[in-house]
Amino acid sequence: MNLTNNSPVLIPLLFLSTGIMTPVLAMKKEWLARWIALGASAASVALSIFNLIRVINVGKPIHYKLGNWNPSLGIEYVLDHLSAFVILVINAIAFLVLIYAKKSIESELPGKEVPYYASVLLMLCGFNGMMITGDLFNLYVFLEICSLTLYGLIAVGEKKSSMAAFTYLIMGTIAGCFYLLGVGFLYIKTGSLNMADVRAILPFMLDQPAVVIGLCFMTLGLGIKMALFPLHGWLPDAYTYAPSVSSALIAPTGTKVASYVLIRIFYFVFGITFVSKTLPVADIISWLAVVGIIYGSIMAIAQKELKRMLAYSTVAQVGYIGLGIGLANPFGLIGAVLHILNHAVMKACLFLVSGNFRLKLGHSNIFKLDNTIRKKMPWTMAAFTIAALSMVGLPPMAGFFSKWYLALGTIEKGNWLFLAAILVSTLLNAVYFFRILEKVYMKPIDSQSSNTHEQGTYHDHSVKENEETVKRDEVSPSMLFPTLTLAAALVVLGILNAIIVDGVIKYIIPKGL
Amino acid sequence: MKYVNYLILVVFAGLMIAASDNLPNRGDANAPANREISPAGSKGAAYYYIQNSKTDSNTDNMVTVILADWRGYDTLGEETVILTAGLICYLLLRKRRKTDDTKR
Amino acid sequence: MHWQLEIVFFIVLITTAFIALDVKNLLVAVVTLSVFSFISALLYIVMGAVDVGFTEAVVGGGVSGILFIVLIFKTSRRSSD
Amino acid sequence: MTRKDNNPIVSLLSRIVSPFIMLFALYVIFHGHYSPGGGFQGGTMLAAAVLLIRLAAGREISQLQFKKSWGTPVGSVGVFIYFFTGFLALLMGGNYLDYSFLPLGLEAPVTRGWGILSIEIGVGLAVMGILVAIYDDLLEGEPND
Amino acid sequence: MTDYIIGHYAYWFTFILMMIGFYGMTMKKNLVKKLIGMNIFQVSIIIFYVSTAVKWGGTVPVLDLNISIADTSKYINPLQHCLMLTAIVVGVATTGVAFALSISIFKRYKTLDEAVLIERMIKDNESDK
Amino acid sequence: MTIPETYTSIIPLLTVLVSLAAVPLILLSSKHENLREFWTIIASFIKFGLVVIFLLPNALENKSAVINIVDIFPGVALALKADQFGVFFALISSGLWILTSFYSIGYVRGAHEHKQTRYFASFAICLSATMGIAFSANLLTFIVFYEILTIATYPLVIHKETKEAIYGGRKYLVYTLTAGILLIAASAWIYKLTGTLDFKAGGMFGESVLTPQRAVILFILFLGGVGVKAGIMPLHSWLPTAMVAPTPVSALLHAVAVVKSGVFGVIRVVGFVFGPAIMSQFGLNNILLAVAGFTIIVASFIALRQDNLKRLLAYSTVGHLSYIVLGAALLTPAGFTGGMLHIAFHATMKITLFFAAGAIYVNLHRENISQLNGIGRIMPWTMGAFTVSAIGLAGIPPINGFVSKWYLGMGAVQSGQIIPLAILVLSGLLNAAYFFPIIYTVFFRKGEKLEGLGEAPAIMVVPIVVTALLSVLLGIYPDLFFNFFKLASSIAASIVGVK
Repeated sequence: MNLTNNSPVLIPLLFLSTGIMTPVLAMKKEWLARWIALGASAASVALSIFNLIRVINVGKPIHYKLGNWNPSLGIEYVLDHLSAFVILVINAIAFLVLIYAKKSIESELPGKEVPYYASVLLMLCGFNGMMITGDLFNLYVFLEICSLTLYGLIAVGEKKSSMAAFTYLIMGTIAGCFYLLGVGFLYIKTGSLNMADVRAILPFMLDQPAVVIGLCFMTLGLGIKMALFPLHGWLPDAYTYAPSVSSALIAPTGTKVASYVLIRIFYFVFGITFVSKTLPVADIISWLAVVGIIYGSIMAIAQKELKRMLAYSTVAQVGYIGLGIGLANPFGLIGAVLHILNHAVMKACLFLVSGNFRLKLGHSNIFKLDNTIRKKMPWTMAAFTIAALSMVGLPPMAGFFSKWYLALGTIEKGNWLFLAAILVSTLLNAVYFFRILEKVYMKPIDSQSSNTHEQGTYHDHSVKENEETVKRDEVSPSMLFPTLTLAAALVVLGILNAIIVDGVIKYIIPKGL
Repeated sequence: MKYVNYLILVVFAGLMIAASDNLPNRGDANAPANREISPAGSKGAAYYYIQNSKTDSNTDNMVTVILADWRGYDTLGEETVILTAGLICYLLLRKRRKTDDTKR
Repeated sequence: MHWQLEIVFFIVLITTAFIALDVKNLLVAVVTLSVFSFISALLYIVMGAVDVGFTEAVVGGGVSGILFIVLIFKTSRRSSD
Repeated sequence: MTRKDNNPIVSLLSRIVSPFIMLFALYVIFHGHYSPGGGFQGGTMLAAAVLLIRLAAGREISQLQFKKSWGTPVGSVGVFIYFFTGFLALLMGGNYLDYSFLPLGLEAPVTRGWGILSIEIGVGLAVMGILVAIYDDLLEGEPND
Repeated sequence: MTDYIIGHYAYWFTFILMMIGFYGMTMKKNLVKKLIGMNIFQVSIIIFYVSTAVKWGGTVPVLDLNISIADTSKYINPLQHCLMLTAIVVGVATTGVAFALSISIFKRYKTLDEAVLIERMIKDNESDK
Repeated sequence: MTIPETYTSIIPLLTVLVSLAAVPLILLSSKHENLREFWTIIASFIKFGLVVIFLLPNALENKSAVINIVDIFPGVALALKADQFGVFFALISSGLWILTSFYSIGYVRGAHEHKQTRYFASFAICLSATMGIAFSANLLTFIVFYEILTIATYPLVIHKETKEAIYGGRKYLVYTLTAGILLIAASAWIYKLTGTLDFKAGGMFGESVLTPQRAVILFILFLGGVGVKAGIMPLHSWLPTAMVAPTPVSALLHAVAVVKSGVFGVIRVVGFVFGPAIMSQFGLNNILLAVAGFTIIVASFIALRQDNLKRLLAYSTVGHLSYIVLGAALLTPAGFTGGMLHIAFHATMKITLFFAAGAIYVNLHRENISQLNGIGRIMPWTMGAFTVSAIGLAGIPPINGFVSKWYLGMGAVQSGQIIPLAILVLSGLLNAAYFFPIIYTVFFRKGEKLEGLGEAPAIMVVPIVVTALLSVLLGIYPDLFFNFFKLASSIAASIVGVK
């Protein structure tokens, strides 16, 4: 067995084997499930790093033939800069969230650890399979694996979660079927299912309605999966009512993987001329994304539940990615890929914070937050602050730089409306995050008498006593560690983004862009 | 609103039927999917499958060979899908153990 | 292969699909759906997809139907539309 | 399903029919190389045979044939057989799922044929186990909190 | 013209069937009906794939010693069949999960009718306040 | 004019990091007040020392210390460059930080402010960001520190946590964040047009890639970006609202950090992004002149009608900031010199005034001018300093305000425009018109309820007197400290000289 040669296939297999065996191995010893999941996840991170380094060293895509059949006959795995990078992002985030999961699952889902962890592992298997595969139909299969697990992981939440999951299931099935239909059209026209092969054949049949329809269907399907603006209907409910760990796992990863697949389909299957010249699919995507950015931000302002707010903000942020994809120029693409990374980290951090709230306060209602939390959970709030600033897009946090690339992309494209949308959404983001920061870091306004500000020594004694009686009640280190790691990562990623762009993302830009 | 939905459906179906005009005739043995060599020079998968099921895998049923060997990984995924469905039902519906059982 | 047969099956399929979606009694709907699945299995076989037809007959007419009936048994039998 | 008063005729008939269905299912699995059919169809029929008893004989008695708690493990083992067949090839130095590397000592096409049989058995087991498990879980309903 | 119709009518029927399924999925209020629509949708996609695999005069894709494999037009394209086997399984799995979800919904809200469900969920929201 | 040289040095980075390093120390020693404030003071001295000892001599010889910290964008590094202008600004802000630190310690203790740790920590971050702004070598670095400054000032603005404070904070955020995004848009566009973001004396547009339309839009974007912090008239309204902050914060906002980084930005944009040539080619200087002139006059008139002392000072600040903008808009060496001198001189004067206002507030809890009758007799030192600065702001010799105004006037003459000159004269009169009544009230009206009250604590009075003394000395001999004048004229020459 040659580890180097087989490394592309090992990550999905790792998750697959552990996922299928967890129900058997952990049948009698339930605590084992968590350790299996953690071990598999840690190993996957190591393997992802290994893969990324290998890709960077080799410098060109690594093809792995499953069953040793040549690509147009069998299925192949393609490990290039893009897939290796996104795989590392997703696995690392999942690993951190899994470290976090223990207490949260124990309190929210007692007695369901075994199937829960098994589902999580299978979900990760699905994600990794989707990201690394070079075959259109194989992608569908793995898409369905992770969709099914997502329905389940969402549905174990609070009372309304099952309905949210059902809605998601209906939408998700439509998405899957549309994707399948698109693949069908493509297969009939080209006679191949391999992405690279299709890419090679398609220039012989530009402008054919069937191919265009195929592209439309695939885009629609993936648009639903990534919650692109008018197709985002399932997302807010699903993310709100899911258990904390599920939201923290799904929100950073689910939509990102779908966006990744959209990038693949657009740039590596259809090619840029097809997507932006033959039919303005890219333009349509970017327009929708812009509307989504504004809509998501405004809806986020209107929410009173933290998780729901974050869910709508996800809609907006997915809009950024969609915009970057739709711009169809190098800066836009870099921005999109960088935002996949940044948004994954930010959202994971924020959802973990909301999970901390749920565990310690029993709710995550924005209007019930007050300045006692700052004393109770100072570290959690520090993480929240950093993530919020990053979401707003303030330098030197990571969020700024993806916006910067996107802004460059829009200018390159010459569309001022897009630029304005990106910038306005910054302000809207600021509105909904500073609202919370104000609540947490300041005295409640209602408790002040109207004339206290007249004097220098106005201390409101009741408030002060209240603040002093509040005991430190931070979550356990196993939960704090991932939260803070993600928050710190935001600063580090922001400062080091050029290294990431220069080292990895620059190479993903396909020729002719 | 309801009529708009119906309208969308009809338009949708109409579009697809219009697009189907561009699809090759059914049953055409020379359709792109049945070619030996694609325009880009790669092997046509279906053509190869039909000819080589016996020589490659000593099996008569081509579908079985595709399912289990040439595109075996899809089938592994498919099995995983159904296992996932089982697990989700387990996760959602099966009775929880008593809490003092888990704390052992 | 036998396109006349196919057309007949298609028409039956569309009819059963309509009925399955239209009846208010869910049990009837599910039974109609089983018929739908079975006819579609026949259609696959007519089109030469023997394996697919076999699977669809086993799954759609068998297991899927049983599961549907379990669902209705566990929930309610009436539908408002 | 959950009925207690079994009709003896139904019960008897189903008990007679069920083994035959199983036999046919096994035939379908093992004969998948030469005729339509294979692991999935066979597995579904195996499940159907088990479900027939479940339907006819009621919950308690049917446990004697196939225990409720077996479903998921059998499914897991089934998928694992598939996974392991591929993985064995990888361990022996080939690519994943390259059955010709299986340590059978036969020439490549024949080895592949055996590999296919192995995974068909896995698929059959998996599908049977899971479908039965889904049925059981659905019938159980959501637990009370 | 006849060739064209014979070559395309299956697509038309399929698309109509697909729209029926889509209609059931999106516009029916009862959840079970939605699932029935989902099944129809999936079946129609399978029909689409299978109907594209057809070759006039071809036989089923099982090796027959009387028919030479040198001429591939004698055998129906087996690839779509294989894909659709997978799709059927995926469909069953999805349906299974959907059933579990429906049972869970019914347990919580005692109804499977979407309008009533939404009503009860809103009532829940108000009682939370 | 000597050719600018560069050398690599870590000193600019250190100056930024010194106060940043103080932040964790301040946070950790939150329980021990003296230790905490010790950190603040030590950091401020180290910072000032670094600037004076290491950077100033080289800057005088027109050598710039450069350091590339890390690439934050392919081809664009997070880079610091201590050129003459940067050193000039850094000198002012770090020098005044020392005074402000001493003063704030007295103030917050005197006023028993809450959350003092947060206050000092934010203060330190602010200064760090200001240093970064002063030394940023390119637009992206500039934006980074600009936004950090925005965020770090926010806790200071809302420090009191009253309704007004929160409202003021929100307004502040909306304005500055909007400015930030305009700046981002403008920079992105610049990058698209020129392929670089590095500041360059005389403008970064090599071959002219601008069309008149583009130039105007781009300039307006930039003006919106830096103009908000510089308090240019339609964008100034956050400034008076932010007056609810504690007085040292107001001093910081107005004299040291925030608005001065705004006008610093304006000069950077005019001199180092567009350059005089392009400015005059597309008539952009006229836009700037109009805006600045309008702001000077209107702000002075509004100031006339204020009763709240701090609000009056705020509007006075708005007006005086536009002096600097006006100086830049003249595009003449004397104009730039005057503008830059005014950055320094206005800082010394305005900081005195705010300190005095703060001292009055801490001592007497009075904020309105009408309540100040006769307090000059009980607080002679404070009000004496106040008077000196007020006279200076009106442009009367021998206070330093006269010097900068003189150069502005000369610049106007050089450019051959009459209107700027008229504006300067008129605004001088208006300044006198709103300051002299206060002086009269304070010294010659009879006060009430002043028995038993004395001068403010010494730790507050000393900085006031020191800054006032500085103003006088600088007025008599502008090159007294650190060759301010020489630096300013050298910078002006480098901007205007390089075509």
